[in-house]
Amino acid sequence: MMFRTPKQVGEWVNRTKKINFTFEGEEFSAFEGDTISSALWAAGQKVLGRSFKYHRARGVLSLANHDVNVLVTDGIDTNIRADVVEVKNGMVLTAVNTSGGVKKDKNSYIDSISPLLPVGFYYKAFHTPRRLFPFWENVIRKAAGLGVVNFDYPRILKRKTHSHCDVLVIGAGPTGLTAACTAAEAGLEVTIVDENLQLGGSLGYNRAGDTSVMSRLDNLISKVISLPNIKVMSGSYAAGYYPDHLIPIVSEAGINKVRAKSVIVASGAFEQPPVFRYNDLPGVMLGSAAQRLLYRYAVKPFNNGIVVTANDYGYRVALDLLQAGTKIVALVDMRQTGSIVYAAALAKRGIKVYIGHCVYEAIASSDKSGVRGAVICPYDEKQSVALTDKQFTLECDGIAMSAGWAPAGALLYQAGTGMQFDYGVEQFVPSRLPNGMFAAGKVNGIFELEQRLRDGVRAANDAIRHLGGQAPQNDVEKHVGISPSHAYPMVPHPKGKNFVDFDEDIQIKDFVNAAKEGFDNIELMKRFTTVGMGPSQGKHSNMNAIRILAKIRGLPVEKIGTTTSRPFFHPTPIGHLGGRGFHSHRLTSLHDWHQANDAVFTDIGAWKRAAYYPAAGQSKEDAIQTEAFAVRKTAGIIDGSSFGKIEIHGPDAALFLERFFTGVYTDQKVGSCRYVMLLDETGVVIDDGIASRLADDLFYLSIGTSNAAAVYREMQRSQQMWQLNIGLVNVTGAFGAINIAGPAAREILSTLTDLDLSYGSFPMSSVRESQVAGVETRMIRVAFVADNGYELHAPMGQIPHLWNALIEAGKKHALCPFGSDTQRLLRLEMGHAMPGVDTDGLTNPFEIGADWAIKMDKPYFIGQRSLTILAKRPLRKQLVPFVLAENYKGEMPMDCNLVVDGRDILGRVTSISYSKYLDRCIGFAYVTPARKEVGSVFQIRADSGSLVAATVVKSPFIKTLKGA
Amino acid sequence: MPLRLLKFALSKEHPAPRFFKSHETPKKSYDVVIIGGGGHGLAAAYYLAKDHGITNVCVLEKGYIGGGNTGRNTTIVRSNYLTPEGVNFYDASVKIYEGLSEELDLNLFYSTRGHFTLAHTESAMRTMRWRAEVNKHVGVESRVVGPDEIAKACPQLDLSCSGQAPILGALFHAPGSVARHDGVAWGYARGADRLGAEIYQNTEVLGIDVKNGKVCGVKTNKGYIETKQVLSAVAGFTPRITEMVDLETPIVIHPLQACVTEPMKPWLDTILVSGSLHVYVSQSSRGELVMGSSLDPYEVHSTRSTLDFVEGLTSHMLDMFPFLSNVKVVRQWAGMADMTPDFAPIMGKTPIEGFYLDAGWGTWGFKATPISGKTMAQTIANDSAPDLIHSFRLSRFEDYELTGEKGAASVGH
Amino acid sequence: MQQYDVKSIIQTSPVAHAQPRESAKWEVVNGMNTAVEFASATIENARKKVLGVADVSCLARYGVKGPNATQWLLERGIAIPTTPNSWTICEQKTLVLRLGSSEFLIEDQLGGSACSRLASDTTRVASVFKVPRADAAFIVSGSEALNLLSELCSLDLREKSLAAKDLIMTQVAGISATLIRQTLNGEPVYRIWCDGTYGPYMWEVLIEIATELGGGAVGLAQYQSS
Amino acid sequence: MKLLTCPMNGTRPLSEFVFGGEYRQAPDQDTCTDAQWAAFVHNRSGAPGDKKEWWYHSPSGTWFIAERNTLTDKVTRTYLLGQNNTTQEEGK
Repeated sequence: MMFRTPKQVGEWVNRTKKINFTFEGEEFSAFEGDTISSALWAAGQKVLGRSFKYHRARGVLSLANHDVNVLVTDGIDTNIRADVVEVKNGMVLTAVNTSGGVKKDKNSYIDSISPLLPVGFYYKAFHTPRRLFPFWENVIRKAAGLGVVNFDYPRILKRKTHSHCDVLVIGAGPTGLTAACTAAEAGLEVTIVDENLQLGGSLGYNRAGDTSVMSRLDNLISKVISLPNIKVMSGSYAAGYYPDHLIPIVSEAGINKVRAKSVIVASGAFEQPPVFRYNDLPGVMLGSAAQRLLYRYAVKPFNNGIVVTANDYGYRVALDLLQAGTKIVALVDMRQTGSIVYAAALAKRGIKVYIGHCVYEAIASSDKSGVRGAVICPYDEKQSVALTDKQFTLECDGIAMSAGWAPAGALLYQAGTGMQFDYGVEQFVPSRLPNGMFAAGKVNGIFELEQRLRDGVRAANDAIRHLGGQAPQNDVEKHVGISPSHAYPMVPHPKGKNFVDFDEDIQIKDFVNAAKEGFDNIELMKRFTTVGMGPSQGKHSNMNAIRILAKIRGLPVEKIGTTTSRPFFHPTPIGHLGGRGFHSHRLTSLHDWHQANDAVFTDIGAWKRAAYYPAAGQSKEDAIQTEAFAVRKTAGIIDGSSFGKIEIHGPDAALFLERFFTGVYTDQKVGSCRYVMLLDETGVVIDDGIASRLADDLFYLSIGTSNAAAVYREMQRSQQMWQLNIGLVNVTGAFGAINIAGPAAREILSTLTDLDLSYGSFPMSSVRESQVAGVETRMIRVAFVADNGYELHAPMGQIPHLWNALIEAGKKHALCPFGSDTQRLLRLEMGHAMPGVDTDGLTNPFEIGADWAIKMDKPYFIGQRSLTILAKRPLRKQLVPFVLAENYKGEMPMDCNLVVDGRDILGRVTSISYSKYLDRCIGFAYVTPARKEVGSVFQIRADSGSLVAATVVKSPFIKTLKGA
Repeated sequence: MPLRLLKFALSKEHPAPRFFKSHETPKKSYDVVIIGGGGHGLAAAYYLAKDHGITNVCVLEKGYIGGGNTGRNTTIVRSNYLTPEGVNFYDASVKIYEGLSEELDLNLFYSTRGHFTLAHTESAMRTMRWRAEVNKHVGVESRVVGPDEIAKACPQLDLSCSGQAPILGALFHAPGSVARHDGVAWGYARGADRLGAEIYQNTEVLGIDVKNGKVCGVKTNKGYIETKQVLSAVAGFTPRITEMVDLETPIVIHPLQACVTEPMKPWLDTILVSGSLHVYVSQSSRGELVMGSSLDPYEVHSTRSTLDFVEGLTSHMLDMFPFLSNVKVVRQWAGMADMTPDFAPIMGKTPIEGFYLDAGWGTWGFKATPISGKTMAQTIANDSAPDLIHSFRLSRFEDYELTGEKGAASVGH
Repeated sequence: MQQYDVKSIIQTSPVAHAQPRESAKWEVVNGMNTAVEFASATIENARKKVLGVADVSCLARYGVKGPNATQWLLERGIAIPTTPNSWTICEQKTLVLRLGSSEFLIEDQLGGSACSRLASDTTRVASVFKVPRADAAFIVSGSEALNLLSELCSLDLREKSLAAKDLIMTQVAGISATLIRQTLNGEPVYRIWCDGTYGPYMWEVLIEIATELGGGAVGLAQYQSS
Repeated sequence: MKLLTCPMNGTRPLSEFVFGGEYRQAPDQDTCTDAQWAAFVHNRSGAPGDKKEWWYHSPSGTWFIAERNTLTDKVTRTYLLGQNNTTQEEGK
């Protein structure tokens, strides 16, 4: 630990807990609390990673979660951010995106051929000749990308919770802490969030060599902790802003979605690098990074350093470095006038200050793994050029750089805050905040500590008043004096490699050249150069890019504008965002029975339905044929509990149905059932079902499973508009249904009920209410799957009893349970077209031959007017029942195979199946109206391309083919 | 390294010229005014010049070129639609795309990856077969494949989808591709510019003059432009333009969202779509997973992001790829989609003479960029729409002759 | 014909499918086969303090809605919560939930009799519509109850926001549910009702999270005594 | 938006609601022309602005009307159809 300093006040490492880990095969030790980067740096390891494009060596840049060139993998996880992720004992780490290790990355040759790779180079080459592109694409894809994904990484469930507060304070620096206290003292419920593990923000490390500020921080923190109505969330970042103050707070444990009544953004500012040649070498780092290394982790950034600054902050950094025992070779101030505040302090320490100078380039050590010096030149601040004729060289092993700040305003932007460029601080500051949003501190353009504290109080007071409380309005005066940010801290260099965006290896000349090619709008420039598109999302590069573009175009910065800020503030794991993943499902009360009887289930909407019950070793096709055959020969029973079931009560119930559906119901007799068909206003078939009249003022409607919720919803909406004297009760979940059908159905049923089941007394299409096996049951006689079929509707909880009684009673009749797939075949044999299967999103009733179900001589029903229009138009297609040849043994056509005539598509098959009972292949298909007549022959093209002849027949098939 | 890059290393000055000229104020009149500097509008300008010799054309862009849905989509190009009309149309687009990098001399990274539309239910399988059959009939390479073939193309995919929605099969569409979306706009802009069209950025249309049912001019924030022909190619903003000429259409705007992960080394070589899980995903040449989902469920003219979207999408991504738990989403964004009732575009002439619509691009606009440019150029040049886009005419709604792309979306159960 | 006594028909809790068949103790309560004990009383008590989830689907329920429902219930001696979306207790043993303005869910706690009384009255009255119920119903209690619910419901369910007699119809774990906060035997609990067909799903979700948080399934007996 | 206020149930996240499209008055179907009807069923006023819309609160089954600006996504009031004198401001 050669760079470890003696104990620092407020350090985050625990020196009593030693940790061992390896990086790139070498063993390292660290203290608990170290990040991977701080531990490596403490040990003198400076090359921590390789850059995305040129594979240049990179070290610490920010130590603030945007060192995206220092991504490591532990063999399990990848793209781990070494600058902020705590090192753990036993970790085995390597850098991502190298070929042969971080020190001897074979891909570092790319750096030397960089002139061949100008901005947007990939648009300019590799596409001719076309046939070679796949080769080049492969090369480029392999070179790009960062870490390698581990396909064995486990699915990790993170909790996603919701919480609520009056005031959410983002950022626990001095401003945020003060704001939180003020709001909490007014009785508000406050949540304060900070991505760092410890509170305090810059107050903890920006000390200018004076450690007495730490007592102020301690006091602030004690106060926050003493207030019970402040909830502190450290080690958690506010990932984005979503409407109505919904802010997901991401931590290792998961996501807490905070719904706040107001939000105070006190997120501070990101330090921005000055741009000079080789400002990316390991050992060149932001001033604030040097301070973080020093005070959080007690690691000296370097031994003999140069501080290059374009503001007063660099002086503070120099004082901090001195305090830690780093030798300051020189402080280079790019401004024409040095710091009034700090000049004396540095002079007192004998530090050489070069005013009006710049670092023209950093000089790499022989193996390019670090810095061995810097070329210093006088700097013409007006022209932003180095005067190279007076250059000289200073030796050093590190450079701390400070040039200014960019507001961490992502959430403000996402919330729709109007931002304005303030030349007093050379940064964008909020000018128009959305309702309930407040900004304070550096993000608000307030930099001086006392002012920030006042601004925190001011923002809290604003929030208190916003929430209806009483609080003074204390305006905080804007920043005065020297700007904390430099207007243009760039040093051009003919050889380039003066990096603006470290994520993407973008240099000044890339912007110039992009502009030359016409990409001189900030959004176009972003897209062409990819500035700000890397994992750090422009935190250290967007502001400099804007300044450079402004310079190129000769426009003031505010005319350039900013790119749009999007979530997330930091890249956020898919496992966190996906969370537990709820997959809701509905089960009928017979689910256990189906399981016990080896049903294969199918999902229909949220429902799990038994599709068929294969015997051991039986194929699906066999199982379905067996079940269907049993229904035809004896009897079958199916769980229809997922059907939609709706009661329509009231004197206007029949009238309601007549408006809602296509048929007539006012003259429907009590005890009878009628078909219902629902259209939409354009005349498209939506669903169908059966309406049973239980009383003058009560209908019981049963409809298909998948549309039930939507149909009920539309009924409710229609009733809102029509205001008829009815009541709607959705009993889909409260009632179950069983359909027993087949020649023996009546006999089986008769053993369980007193009701007269004779055909005369209980004819087709009628409904009876009676006890079956002791259960009050609504019995509906329908012919959906067989002529002799009874739907038994009863309370869901009593369905298992009813089912078991039927199964028991059916034993001697070989009663066979059948599933929903079998039902499909049965209804096909019966010649029933099914909405959603035999219709699509544009089918009208005429096309499925449902004219009989449409009663046009009503005053109104949904879709009626459109049908009057459609009726005048020639039919485009017609659904017809068809059969294949007797004993057809060729390739079986499938649903959705096309009906063709040479190059013309005449239609398609919507349902097709072999029927064991009929010993025939039967189906429905759309054909052109010319082919719709019984006896017409058309061609179906099967999957392999073979043509299969089909003949239009009369439906129901069961009558046509069996005369049943 | 290709020799073409050598000149960059050997030149002192950056040797590439501007992609397109920067003009100050528009002229007093143009033969054709194209509203919208996205891929479609720029392509139309390009083909007006190239195919029809019409070069007195200006393209008016409110923001910057390619800044709308051209730069916001997930860059998938395919033609495996449901209706023969749709398949023919998008197939013509794919064919142009395949040679477009060469034609425009700009590498669009047109990368043919193969496209799987996964089916988790029997009803989805039916739809896949329907699409495959229509595709095959029209001569487009699509077929239904089983889980084995999917596993071969994407061994990382959990075919059971974490037990939630087992994959039964897929529609495999070999020509399915991805491309650099920005490049398409830039390439057409450069092409149109070189042939004489003028491109105006930051130029907003404030009104369209119609007299006696004929277009006669366009009001902009940079002055009045006389013209007899106006093309609206502003998907996402179409209702705002049609309102200027009192033209009713079925178009409503819904946001469509997408997101992207950190770059990783290439592993996903195909394009995957799951209708049931509302996911489509491909890996860009930079290494990011580019992911999209279904439309937002309500109308709003905004490109705001929602948390629901990214939560739902990532949850389903994990069902498909459980190992992605710690891969991070970097950015999410949204575009505004022109939605039509039948999920097909609205193209061609309108009741207003000289006002042409290239609209209703919903979620399928990027893939149609070349062919819509070409057919709209043809429509304007001849004042008559070619057969290829007949089914997409605005009057189909009055005629109750909607295009059946919606069928694929609502075939259920 | 085989004779059946409707009273002897034993139902099974709609949640049962998701509950352990072997390890739990099952009893018929109110005619419904119900898991009344999942572990020893000590363990269940410990769970309950942290996070207990109980299946109370077996409680008798009666649903009614319509413009005249309020009047109809009042005539039958049922105390009505005065404002929409609130609840009250009637005759000490009956919960009366007002769902919106004109729909009611009456639930007898063990020993209550209001539901059977109401059910026996089968005359149909204008603008009063019986709503058959087949709810899955749950009690969630313990120090971590809010923590659990914060993962399943986006609303603020803390005491300061969800008033004592408030009833909310919202989504819990993505499905429609009715929720109240109640003090039961001196301890605060949350009551949740959802469609019975979603019962097994809801139970699985509640138990999965409860277990993670140090709680788990608790038998009915821990909450209800007749 | 993300939060919407149901006039019966109060302020809830959008996930509890189903969007029911614009609230529109149908032309008289007995007197309107075919073209007018076709326009009614297919066309929409898609331009941004203040719209009256149908929204449905799923957990309670409540349909109501929201007046919303489709550009800003701000809701000015929500009410049950036919009771638009009882206005409600959208909650925060």
